Amino acid sequence: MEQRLANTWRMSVNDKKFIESSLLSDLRVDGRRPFDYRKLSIKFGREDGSSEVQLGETHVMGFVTGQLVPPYRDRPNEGSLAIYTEFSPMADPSFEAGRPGENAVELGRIIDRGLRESRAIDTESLCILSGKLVWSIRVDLHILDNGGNLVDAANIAALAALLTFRRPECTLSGDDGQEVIVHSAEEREPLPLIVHHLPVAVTFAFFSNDNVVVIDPTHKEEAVMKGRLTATLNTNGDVCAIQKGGGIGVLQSVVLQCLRIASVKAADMTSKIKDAVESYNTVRAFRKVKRHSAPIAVSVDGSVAIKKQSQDGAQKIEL
Amino acid sequence: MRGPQLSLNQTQKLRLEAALEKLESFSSKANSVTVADTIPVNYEDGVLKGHGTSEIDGSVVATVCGVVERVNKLVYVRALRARYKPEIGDIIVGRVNEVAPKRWRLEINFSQDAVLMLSSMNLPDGIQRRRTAVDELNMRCIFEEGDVICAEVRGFQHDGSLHLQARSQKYGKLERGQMLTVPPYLVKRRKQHFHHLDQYGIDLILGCNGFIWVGEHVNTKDPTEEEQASKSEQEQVATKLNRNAASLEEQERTYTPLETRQNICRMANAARVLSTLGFSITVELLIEIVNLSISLKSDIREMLGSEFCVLVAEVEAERRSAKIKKK
Amino acid sequence: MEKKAAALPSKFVDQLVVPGDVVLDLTTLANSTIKLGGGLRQECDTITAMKAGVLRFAKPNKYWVESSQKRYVPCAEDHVLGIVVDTKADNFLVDIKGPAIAFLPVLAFEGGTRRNIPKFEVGTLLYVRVVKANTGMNPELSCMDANGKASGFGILKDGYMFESSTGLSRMLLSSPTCPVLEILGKKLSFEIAVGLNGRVWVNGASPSSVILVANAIMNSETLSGAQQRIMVEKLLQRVQ
Amino acid sequence: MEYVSPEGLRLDGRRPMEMRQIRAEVGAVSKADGSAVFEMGNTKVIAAVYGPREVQNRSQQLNDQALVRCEYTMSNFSTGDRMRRPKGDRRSTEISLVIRQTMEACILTHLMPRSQIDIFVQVLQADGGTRSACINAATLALADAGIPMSDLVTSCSAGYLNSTPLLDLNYVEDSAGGPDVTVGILPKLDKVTLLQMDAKLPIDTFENVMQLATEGCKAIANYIREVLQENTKQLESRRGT
Repeated sequence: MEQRLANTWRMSVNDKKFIESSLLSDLRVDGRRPFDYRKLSIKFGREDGSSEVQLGETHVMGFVTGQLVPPYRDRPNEGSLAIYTEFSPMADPSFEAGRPGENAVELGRIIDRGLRESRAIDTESLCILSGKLVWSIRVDLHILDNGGNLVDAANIAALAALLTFRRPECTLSGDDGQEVIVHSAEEREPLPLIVHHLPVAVTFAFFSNDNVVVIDPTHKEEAVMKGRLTATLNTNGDVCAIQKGGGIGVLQSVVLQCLRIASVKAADMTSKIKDAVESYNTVRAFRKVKRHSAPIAVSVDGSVAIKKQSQDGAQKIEL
Repeated sequence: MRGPQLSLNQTQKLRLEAALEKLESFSSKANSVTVADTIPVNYEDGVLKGHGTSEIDGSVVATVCGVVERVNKLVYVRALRARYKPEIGDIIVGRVNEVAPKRWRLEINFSQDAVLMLSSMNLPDGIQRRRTAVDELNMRCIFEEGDVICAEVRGFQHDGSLHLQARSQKYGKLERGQMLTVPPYLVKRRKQHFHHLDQYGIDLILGCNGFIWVGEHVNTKDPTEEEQASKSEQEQVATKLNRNAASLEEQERTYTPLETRQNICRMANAARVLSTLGFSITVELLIEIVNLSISLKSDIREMLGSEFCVLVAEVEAERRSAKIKKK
Repeated sequence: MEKKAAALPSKFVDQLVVPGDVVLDLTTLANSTIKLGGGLRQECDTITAMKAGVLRFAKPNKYWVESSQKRYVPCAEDHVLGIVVDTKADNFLVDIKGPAIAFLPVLAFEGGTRRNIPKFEVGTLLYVRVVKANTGMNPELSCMDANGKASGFGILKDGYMFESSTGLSRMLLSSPTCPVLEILGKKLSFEIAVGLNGRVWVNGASPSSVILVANAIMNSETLSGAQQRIMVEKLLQRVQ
Repeated sequence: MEYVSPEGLRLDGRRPMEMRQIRAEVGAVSKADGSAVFEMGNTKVIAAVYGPREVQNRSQQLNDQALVRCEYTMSNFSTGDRMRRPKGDRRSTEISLVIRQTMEACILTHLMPRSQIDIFVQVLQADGGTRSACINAATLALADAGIPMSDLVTSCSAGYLNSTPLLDLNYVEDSAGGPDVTVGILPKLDKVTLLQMDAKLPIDTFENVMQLATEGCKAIANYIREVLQENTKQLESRRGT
């Protein structure tokens, strides 16, 4: 009991009051205005499909991997996209090791809804052999430091990682066209994913006073806020997902106003992400190194063979 | 909406509906409200907002479903179905949940467990003195987990916990009977909550928290009590230890005759019938129902059947209509 | 922890040391006594550092390692900022960023008796003095100075509290006054309470000045005196 | 696929702005402090509320307010394909969280410090709009338990198929892959507390769809209010004086 008291982070009543009262005069404790984002920096790892996003003090890593698997029975011609989140106790003492907590699940679901349900990634182009073999794309999001507003940071990390991910090219051969050849990176240039649009998450925080709304809340503001709304939009002005999971009620007009602001911010973010990805691609082009290895041909006849194939596929990608 | 959970045949259904409709016609145009309903008030006289109300945009709004009550300037909403809301001096029946240092924690259908301090109850030897460490060690001899006891609400401590007291012979452990729970709004606060029903040889305690005790009559001035009081503490501990191997004499002392047992069950079932029908539970009404079942020569178990329920509803409708006519 | 040693100070004084560095070799020292402070320990004939930081020496014979850290190791007579966590019958439980919750006896107030125990809700910010800090025991706090007077201790109302490092707190408390506070003090009027546990509380007339002071202090941790001046000037200009 | 016929009728014969039949019953679980069954067409959920009661895990006790917990489960037999569902999958964890936060926003938790309120909702039949039905059932159950609330919360969903905004989607319409907007409102204050949406929709269209869902919420609020009013009247008249 006492140990628990000693180890939890807590806020003084002074801070709560101060944050709320200064918001009434449009002031935030870190000197931002209500609709300013914190400083965003996007970095990439040496490997394709990894990103590191820093939004103020929040730090998130994204990692994309692909694997050849049999498709879902109800969607034989589509690949799949799955989002996994990892809240490490390193990032915040309130995160517990082990099973993902409620917040980790909610974060994953918000990003999942934004990316998958709006069909941002073309899953049909991930199909290799109808009903037998498709690419399954897995996005892992690791929270390294929680400085507030994990959703936006994690969403940007996911987008940046997906934009730089490249999967090995596959071709069909053999008499019946059932043989799959996975080409190594040396032989054929790996293919990027087809991304239709970039759904960018923008988070708003609401406070006990009706008229106070801020964007991109910090850790301290999150401790004081009474409700949160995350709107995921793309540059075409489409709403891709919204999540306001309870909390204080807000007027409908406020929601719509938030969406308009979010659409401006989303355009902002999109250009930042695109710039970062472009500079990464230039660097990558310079870095190209030739390697030698022979293509692997596996014939796909039955389910056993498919499994084997999928393992091979996974190994290839990890190379 | 909320029907009594009974399986009725067609005629019974019609009879019950008729009886309930009749009851509804008697009720004064009750000022019932639901959550977030605005309560009309006269602001000129000044308003005191009581339980179950809050203010939204300058008007008084209900926060629970219930009946609006006004006392002078005070406006409050009397919630019907809800957990027990203690008031100082209420007589309650509770069950011991936990024996903690110097206190017992009791389940009393409140939002927290109630606390009965060792110091706020009379010791079995009846002597007024400071509680010693030995008393503390022997707490389980007085009440242990699962015991049903009767006590009085003493008040709220500054830390928000509810404290009870049992400083009288009439409070304490209840034995040789049964406890049943009913919604607390069916039990009204009255002068008398302890009832000794001589004709049946039973005790009835209507706890304000909706816990009802029906048990064999215990005479508080019973010679055995005095005998017990004279016993030294050590002896008591010994009795406790030997309880499983109780002597024949002891068995005889705690023996409840069959007739009393039947009366206990009849009374308990009467309370259950009233609870399923949602009628307020008073001692007069309970006696009336017990007499009705005896006069009908119905079995005790038949009392919970649909036929008896419908009958009770009809009788009650008659009774209330007669009462209104008298006025 | 007294040891015979020479009066000659170690060559590491005012230098950065890391855990494991041999700071002093006792065999080379003649008869003399030295006193060891935090972050140093004796291993046979040597004194080694066990914390990263700057080795400090005070005449005649005191050595200690000064470092900046986020957590706080309680030390008697330190003035700290604590947050009330819970109220018990005899003590308030106060979080002072230490390894264990600190106890503030309910009577440790000026003129405190059983009858006038103050009521603190959870989360109340207090300026307190550490009275006892022994290992294996919860530290004990007091809201009185050694003479039993309140002298500024007690509840801090309103304002804004932020957490930094113990090093920053020491810088703010050093004399002569550090440049940040000096310049800010000339331009703005505000109240400040610095706890040695790395907590700083600021209050001022308007929220904007409080935010400015807080951010200026937080930015100044890694800056030199001249840099601090420039940073504060810039901030002040931006606001005006 | 055609979800709205040229005559303006949906697959189940409803008009685009028409809600399914709703039915509510209070007091479905006798052991619980409050309970309710809520039906929207073929969707049927049951909710039970226990509390405010002693906190089970002392370390979770809050000294200034009540602890609210919520558990959402879907019965194995609630959908067409009867499969064993693992407990605590990501979807139900999220829905539990959302229902809890939504109900927490209207319960006056500061009136019941150091206690715990448990809300259990179970889907008995799933035919689209389970989230909304669960929230409506939970509201009724909380009101039945006599727990003070600042306002009722009601919820309804709306979608957009064949360029038509549709109120209260059923399973077939929901799985068509079009946008699905679930709204939860506080009817008295006219504020939005819950808002969830997926798939793609231009802002202007979204505004219309949200408006439609809000209208649905208000209709449900009126019905729930009637049910509660009737229930209170009956309880009072039976109790007698």
